[in-house]
Amino acid sequence: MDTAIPDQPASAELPAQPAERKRVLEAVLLSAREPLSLLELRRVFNDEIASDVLRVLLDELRAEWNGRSLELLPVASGWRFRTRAEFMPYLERLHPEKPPRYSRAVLETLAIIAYRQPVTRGDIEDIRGVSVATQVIRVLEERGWVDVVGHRDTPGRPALLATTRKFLDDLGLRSLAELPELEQINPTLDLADAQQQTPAAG
Amino acid sequence: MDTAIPDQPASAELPAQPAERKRVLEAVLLSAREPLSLLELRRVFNDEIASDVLRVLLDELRAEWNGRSLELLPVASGWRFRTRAEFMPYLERLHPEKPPRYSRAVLETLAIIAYRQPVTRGDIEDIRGVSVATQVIRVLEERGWVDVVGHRDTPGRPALLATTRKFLDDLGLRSLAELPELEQINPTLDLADAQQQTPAAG
Amino acid sequence: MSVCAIVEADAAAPGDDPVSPLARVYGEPLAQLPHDLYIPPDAMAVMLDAFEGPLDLLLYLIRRANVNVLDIPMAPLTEQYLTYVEAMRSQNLELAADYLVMAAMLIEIKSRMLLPRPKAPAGDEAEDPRAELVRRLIEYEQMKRAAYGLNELPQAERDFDWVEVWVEKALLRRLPEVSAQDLQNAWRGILRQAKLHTRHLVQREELSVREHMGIILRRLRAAGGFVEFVDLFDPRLGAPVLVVHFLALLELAREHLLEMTQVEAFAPIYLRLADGHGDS
Repeated sequence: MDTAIPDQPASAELPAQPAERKRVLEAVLLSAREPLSLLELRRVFNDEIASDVLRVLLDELRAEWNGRSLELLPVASGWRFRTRAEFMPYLERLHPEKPPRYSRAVLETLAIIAYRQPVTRGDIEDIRGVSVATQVIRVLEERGWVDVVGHRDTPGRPALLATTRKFLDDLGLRSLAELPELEQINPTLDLADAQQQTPAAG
Repeated sequence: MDTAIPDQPASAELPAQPAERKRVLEAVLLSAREPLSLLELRRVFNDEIASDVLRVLLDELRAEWNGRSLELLPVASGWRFRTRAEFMPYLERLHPEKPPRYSRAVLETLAIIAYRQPVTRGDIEDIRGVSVATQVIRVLEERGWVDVVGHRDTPGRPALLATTRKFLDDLGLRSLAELPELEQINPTLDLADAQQQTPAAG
Repeated sequence: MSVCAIVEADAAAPGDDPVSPLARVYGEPLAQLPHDLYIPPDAMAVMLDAFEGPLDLLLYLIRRANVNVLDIPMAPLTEQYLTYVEAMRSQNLELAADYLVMAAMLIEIKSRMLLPRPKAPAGDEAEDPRAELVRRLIEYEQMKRAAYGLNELPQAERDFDWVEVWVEKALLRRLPEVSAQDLQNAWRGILRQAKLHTRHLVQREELSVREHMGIILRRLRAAGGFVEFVDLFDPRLGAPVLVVHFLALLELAREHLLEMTQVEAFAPIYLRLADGHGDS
């Protein structure tokens, strides 16, 4: 293990060249545990780079990674690198445990929370027409996608559920506005046919 | 009642070209949380690549990353990417940690060397009234702030310590004369009282 | 239980007689239930799992019948729904109460459809008893499709992994920071111990002298412990510095840290480290 620790790393001065600045951004973004906001990225340069300049650098860096193994993505809480979908099958060989695939109950509950938030469990049950198992909501809470944002001022003070920033991040969205648009259900549409169609892109 | 699971990503066939294989390795290594052994990396390719071929690919990939933001390293338990040392100061800005502090023994020893140089360890002990651990002086020597400038021609030929130019540089001083002036101690004055006085302005 | 009684009564007729139309849908007779209404007993458990609830089952039935959601033929729909529910019940499957509540609602709507509608206030349309059901069906259908759409989006851990490269903290050696002020405070700390003798008092001028003492000692060491007097003085540094430098030299001699030698008057003066050690 050749982890010879070098002497004091070079001081973190603002690199003069855009190319060097991009290397710094790359290093920081690749090793971050969370998406990094523009604010945080500016702090990396001691706030010596303006936001719009930074945005240009990020766009360039993103373009540099085009067609490579990763992609740089702006999500709700900032910028983050992720692996490209085409490499997932290889990655999955290392983690034989199946990635989470959610039941319809979980997905429908998530959709209702996402599109109608904030909602109570009762609201969800009204829309779905069935009672919602506690387990269903717990799955979403444990994933960090849904949390309680308040309580409705009605008897029992039911909890109001909403989606989190992590939900947007994990779905690669910058805001709720980027959710796929709700389909207008055309009552005269033949429902059997409609079912076969790909949902309209948002 | 299809449970709306999207199509599986493209199947994970063995890429024909070395370049494509390296992209797969890159994707897998960049998103791994732990070092990946050759055995695990072979599993990524369904064991369809021999270990020695894989090793060549890894060496090539390592070379490709030369001089970039990360470095690919073989460590005890396998291969992993890590952030290059030169980018650490930038990363550090995102999660600033409290800088460590020198012990009182180190600071007092440094103060005595700075104000009374050149001094022997014995001189320091006389002034502080306690023995000075070797470790204390070594800390200052390793920092490059103090070095031996000669030996006093007395029994035991003790080393004479003085501060260095780096000490002045690191403290932002042009010369020792810029050190804060010490209180003028009236010998007849009680030292404890002297302590209360405001230091004379430099 | 009364709900179940109605269910049985109503469920008896349909399906047995494929000839008599069950209903007329947009004028067309609906002669028989869709074939897939027949549920093999083994499949019942699967069926129950397959539907997410009564609304889901109703949507399925409406889709099968290719009818307009806004103009649901309540009678056949209710018949079909009840047939399902009864089939589930007869398999001793634990039927969620939600299904029975819906059954009651359908029957209520169906019966209200048979009654003359109450006069609506002038200008208003009389409310269709099916309106609430239709609203719920459409909203549920919309959310069902939204769920499908959400599931299509690339999802962390399923369709991609976040990248998080290892950061070796040890690569960054953090060193304590010290300011001149810290040194002054440290010195005060020493004073506080009252260990300091008055002879240790240091003044500003002395400090410069002490700095030059170190400079001279380093010079001598670098030169092998031996240097000519004049080489130590660089006139370009100016008189004040030269004076301090000279004072440092005298102080070093006084403290026996170096020796000055001169063979005869006006001969070169040589300086030698008292310890005789140079670097070379």
